[in-house]
Amino acid sequence: MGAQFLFGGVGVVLFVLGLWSFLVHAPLLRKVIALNIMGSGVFHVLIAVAYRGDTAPPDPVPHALVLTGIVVAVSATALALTFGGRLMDMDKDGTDDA
Amino acid sequence: MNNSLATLLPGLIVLSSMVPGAMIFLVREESHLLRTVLNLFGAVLKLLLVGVMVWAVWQGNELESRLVIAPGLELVLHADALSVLFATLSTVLWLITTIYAIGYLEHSPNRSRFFGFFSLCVSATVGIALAGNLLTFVIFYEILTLATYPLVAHRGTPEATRGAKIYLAYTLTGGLLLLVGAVWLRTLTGPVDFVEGGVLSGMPPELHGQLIAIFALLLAGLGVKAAIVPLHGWLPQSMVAPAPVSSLLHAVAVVKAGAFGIVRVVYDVYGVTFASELGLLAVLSVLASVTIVYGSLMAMTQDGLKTRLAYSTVSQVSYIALGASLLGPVATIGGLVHLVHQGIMKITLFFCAGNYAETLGVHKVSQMDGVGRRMPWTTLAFTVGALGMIGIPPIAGFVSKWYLGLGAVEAEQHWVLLILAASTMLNAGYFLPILYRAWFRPLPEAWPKEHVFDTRFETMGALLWPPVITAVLCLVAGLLAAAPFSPLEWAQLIAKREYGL
Amino acid sequence: MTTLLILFDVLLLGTLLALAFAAVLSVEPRRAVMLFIAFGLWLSLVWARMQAPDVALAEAAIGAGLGGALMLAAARRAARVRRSEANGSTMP
Amino acid sequence: MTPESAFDSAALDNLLAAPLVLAIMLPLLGSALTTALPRLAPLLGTLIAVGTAGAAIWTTVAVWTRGPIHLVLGGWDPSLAIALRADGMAAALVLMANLVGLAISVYALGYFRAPDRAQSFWPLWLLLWAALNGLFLAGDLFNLYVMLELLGLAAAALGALTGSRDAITANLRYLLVGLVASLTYLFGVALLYTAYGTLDIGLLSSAIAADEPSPLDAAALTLMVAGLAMKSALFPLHFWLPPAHASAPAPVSAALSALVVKAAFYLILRLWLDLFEPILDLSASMLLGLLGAGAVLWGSWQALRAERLKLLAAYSTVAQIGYLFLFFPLLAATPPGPSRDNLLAALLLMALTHGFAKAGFFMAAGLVQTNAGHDRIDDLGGTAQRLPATTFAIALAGSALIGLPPSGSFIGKWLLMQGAIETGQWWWVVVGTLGTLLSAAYIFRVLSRAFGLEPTPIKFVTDARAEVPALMLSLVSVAVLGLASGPLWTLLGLNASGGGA
Amino acid sequence: MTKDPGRSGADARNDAAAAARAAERDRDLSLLLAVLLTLIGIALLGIYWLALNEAEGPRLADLALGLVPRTGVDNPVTAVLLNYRAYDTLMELAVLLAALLGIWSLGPAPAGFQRSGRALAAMVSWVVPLLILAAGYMLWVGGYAPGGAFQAGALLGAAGVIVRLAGDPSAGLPGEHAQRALSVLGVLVFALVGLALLWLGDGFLTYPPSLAKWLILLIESAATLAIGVALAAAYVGGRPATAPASTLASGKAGARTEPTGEGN
Repeated sequence: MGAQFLFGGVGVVLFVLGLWSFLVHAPLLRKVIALNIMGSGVFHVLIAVAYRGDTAPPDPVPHALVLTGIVVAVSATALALTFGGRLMDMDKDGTDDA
Repeated sequence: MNNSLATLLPGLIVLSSMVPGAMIFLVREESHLLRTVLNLFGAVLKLLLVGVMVWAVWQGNELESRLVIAPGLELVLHADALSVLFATLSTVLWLITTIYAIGYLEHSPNRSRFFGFFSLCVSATVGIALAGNLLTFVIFYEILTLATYPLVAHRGTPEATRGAKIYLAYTLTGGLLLLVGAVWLRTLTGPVDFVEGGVLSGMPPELHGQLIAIFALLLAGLGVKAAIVPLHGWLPQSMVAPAPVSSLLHAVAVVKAGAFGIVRVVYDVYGVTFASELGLLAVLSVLASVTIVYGSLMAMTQDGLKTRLAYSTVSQVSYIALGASLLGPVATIGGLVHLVHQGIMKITLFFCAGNYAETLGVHKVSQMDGVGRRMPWTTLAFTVGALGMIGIPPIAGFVSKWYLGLGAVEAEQHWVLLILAASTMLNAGYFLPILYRAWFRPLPEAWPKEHVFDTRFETMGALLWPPVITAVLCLVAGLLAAAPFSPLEWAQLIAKREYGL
Repeated sequence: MTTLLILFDVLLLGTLLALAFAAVLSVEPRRAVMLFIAFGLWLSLVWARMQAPDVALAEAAIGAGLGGALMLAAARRAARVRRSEANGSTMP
Repeated sequence: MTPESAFDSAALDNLLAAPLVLAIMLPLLGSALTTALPRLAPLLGTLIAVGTAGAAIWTTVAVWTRGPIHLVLGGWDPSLAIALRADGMAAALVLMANLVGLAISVYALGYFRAPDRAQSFWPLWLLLWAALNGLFLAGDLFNLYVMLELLGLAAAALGALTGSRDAITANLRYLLVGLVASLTYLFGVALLYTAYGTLDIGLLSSAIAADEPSPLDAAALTLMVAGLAMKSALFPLHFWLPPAHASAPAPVSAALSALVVKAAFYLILRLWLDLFEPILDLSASMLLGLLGAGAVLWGSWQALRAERLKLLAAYSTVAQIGYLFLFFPLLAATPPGPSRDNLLAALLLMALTHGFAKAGFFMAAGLVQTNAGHDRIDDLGGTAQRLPATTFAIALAGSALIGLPPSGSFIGKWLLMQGAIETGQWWWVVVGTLGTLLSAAYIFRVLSRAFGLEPTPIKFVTDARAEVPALMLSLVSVAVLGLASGPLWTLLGLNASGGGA
Repeated sequence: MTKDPGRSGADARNDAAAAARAAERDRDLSLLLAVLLTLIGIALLGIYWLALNEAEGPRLADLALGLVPRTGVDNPVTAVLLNYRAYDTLMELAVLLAALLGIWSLGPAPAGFQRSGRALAAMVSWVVPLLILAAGYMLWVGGYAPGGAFQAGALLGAAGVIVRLAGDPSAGLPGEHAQRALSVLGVLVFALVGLALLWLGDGFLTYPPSLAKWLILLIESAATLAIGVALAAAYVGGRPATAPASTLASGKAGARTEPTGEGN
């Protein structure tokens, strides 16, 4: 359990760090990175919970959840960055595509 | 009486104008005939159904439609003597006003919208009349507000929208106070139906404080529509509406809905004896008296014919509240009979005002010199209504004042006689000059905006007959006050039931 | 043995946190993304250590790999826009 | 349930499972098909919309006749597998969401005339729909996370469909806020899994109830509710909503405001009632209530100040969501029994009414916008008068938003006030009253534009495909939900005896 | 963003001062938030400790591991993903589809694509086939060892990224129709298998044990393709343009895009 706490604790730190960065940094890319780190924190906690020492096989359920979460995170990242790219193009052209 | 008819009739009476009303919205603007047919069909059907209801209630039948909205919340339409009084008044006057409105609005825009809301309005008024509990009353009271708003704003001029906005601000706030009061009362008592003689007299004394507060909320909510000072501000403002609207709604539907609500709360929720014990009647009688005098005084100062009539309404409607606030059956009779009498007299006056405006372009008292010679029939009807308002026998208004005076004596509230006397003087003060101008001053060289109709009468038939008919009704109600089914007889029936005599 | 292992774990996690902080704190977009990719790859290492090889693979390929590639493209674009603004020209 | 034991009742299980599964899978398949065959998107989309609504009605009927349905997918142990479940509350919301969804689909046929936009709209809209049904029917905390993300991504993509700068900016913010929110929620889920070793809501509920209340439960609750509150735009986390909802295309705004926000609220309610009821005290509920009160007042005030019709509608959503949160402290203070049942039903009634009304409102607003070329309230005069059916839809939906009778929210507010007075928390009555007045002010600010001197419209309905769905939804919110709310109690399986005191 | 050249130096100085003040405010805010969030973090750590203490048990591990032989696969994670919690995975594919559709709804891919050097182009010729091969292996191996549809799909996607970096703006993806069809393949096959099982009486997504292995493989293959295409298409960042250029991609977009044979 010590290991679980050690690993999971890092997840908590990552979550809080990501949240802080999301709140204080304005540029989209930094927000997206912050979100991904926040997500990694949660995933890390789940992986830590699944970990049952080096001898016992780990709990596969959290692993599957994290796998799902990773795909969701990359989907959201792609969409957010595309939105941002579109805005950047509009800035560059100084036009509104409406 | 057939049982299923007994449970359906009140609902049908409300729907008989609501369904044609909803259909009128869909009628194309130029389909004049279809719209007229729908209007008159609804009005006549409703009149027939109300006729059946009057007969049934006279026989002592119980008519009640119930719709369960949710557990413990029921829409109840119940026909008792009091509701029949108000429902009949509204239905009869609606038929007459519909004819008047068809003539009045013949070439104006947005008629489908107008008549649609007009029908909804009457449905709501009849719903108020038939409401069997406070929830139902609140629902129809608010629908009435919503349905009248487009009528007041109908002309679309800036003044019209402004008047409508003021109307709405007053009535919605009032409706909300009424709602809070009704909900609060419900938490104390559970679901309460209106019962003749009241239902609250058995409440434990420690709740009396709350009951007084609730009464204040209910009175504030109802007082707005009943135009009790200082909640009357909307009424003169909303005189921008077309004449038929002013006639039916501000002489009959809206203000009477408030007054009727006060009567309901005093008699059928609190019970008049219990209300008197709580000291509520004293407050009400003072408020009513102040309103009577204030409205008359304000009417004296108005030059606009319709605003003068509006302040007269402020004053006259409070006679009903005054009647309700005096303990004793005679005062009750006076108040209730005035509900009808004031309605037919005031609608006559508003019809006439509309005729002057539509035919001659006359909007102000100062422009009325000689109108009696140009429009004798209209002015005759106006004279009957005005004299009735002053209380000259044998016109209907005299009967109301007579019973109110007797009731005051019975209740040993002699100061009320002073109020009645003062009010009569003031009424004479603002109506007699009009009559003098109309009949005895010379004709002007030209009317402000004369409109010559292709008819042998002084104005279009649809405009002329309604005031003449209602004026005749004023005379009949006064002359035949003792006949069966007269308003007075009916008010006596109600009073008997309310006091359990 | 265990002490050593714990020391190893602490080192592993310490590096992870350091990478995360560095990624979050760098202002320059491309540098931030590079650090994030490094963080992702390191994370997959940690997860592999925690007996989660499936997830580690996915994180390396999807989280760090494709996510990083997307961010890198965005960073490059941001840098180009900034450059073009600095030059006063609209076209790169 | 092991596969063996499930075998004998498999046929029945499948029949029960079918409507739930279809309600989620049909729109999902539809999304795939419309993506693959973009030219046929409107046709396929409409067919799928009808089918999905059919599955939703089937679900509701199944719950109505058989009671709550609980379904473990895959035939595995319930703690391992994902469950779908439909009880009365879920069924009611599914029914509302799918009827509204159907209306939005019909409306969208007319709205997105350019094939380009239609091809983008349909697959995303069907995905959103699948996510909504999935959320309402989910019985697993992690599955809810996936659904939330699906909902968030699809909603943001739909919101940005106009491609305008404002829309993309607002929806990018919405997307990011949504991601933070769902990650926060997921953190709470991770904590619960750590402590209780399951993700199934039913199993977790009994596990939490069995244990002593611990700070862990409180922390998980806080995280999950905070995330969902962000998604449901609870004041002061509402900042993202008005620009996002106001800049989206009208059918999307309708879906976002009426359904998406509601789904997040529904989850809070579920967590509150199903999972954390045993550990909650009044103070937590009071906090939600206070935030709700803030939302009611601030949202209504901002709506009153809004210059554009769609922004007004968006702020009104903030306010209306606030009303729903006012119920939490009342539920917490009311012991189980008819009073609490009434509160629960009233809460749902308000949510349903808002769903129908706000969708109708946004659809009508979209018509006004396309017709006028803008939606600045002050310059809408002619347009509002030119489109009577649309204006009527706004009026009906508006009176449901204000809470005027006979709308469903009137009954909801009545019961809310009743609950507030019964539990002695009278201050919510003040909040409700002020909110009602403010909402009346902002609705009638719009409606007063419909009365002007512009030419009279010839017909009531000008564009049936777009106007009829809006009108139908508004009509349901006013007439059906307000006058026949009783079945909701039955559907919720509540004790139908009712009664307040 | 653009500076007005006509503005005076005083304005600029004021702006600079205002910006400095704003930056200071931002710093204060960020510090405040840092303190606040540190406290929250410490609290969460405590809570996490509590949660670990509350249940030291195996949670779902033993149950999940014990039932693996009945799932049709040997890798427990794949068993969870495609059998116990297959519904989640289906919805996750839907999330990916939603992101892709959102990207497509904003119009064709933006400009700014740059052809890379010759070295990378040379690399493509042997890296990409290798990646595709690896993806196939990963898909197959997922049945009993680490790997599976997501990892395999990611490798395919990565191959697309590399192709695009090497000079093909469409990342080696097929034409619009095929792209649309492939990207929904995962959801389509998954959902149809689930519904077919419901229709046949097994229950939604309830595989009969005898068929489980093959059904899962079928679903995983479809999902791999879909994930690969979706990820590569997401990297391209815009709707696949149908040739000839659609009406939307008029003048402006056309001017920025290099003339390439889009859609292969």
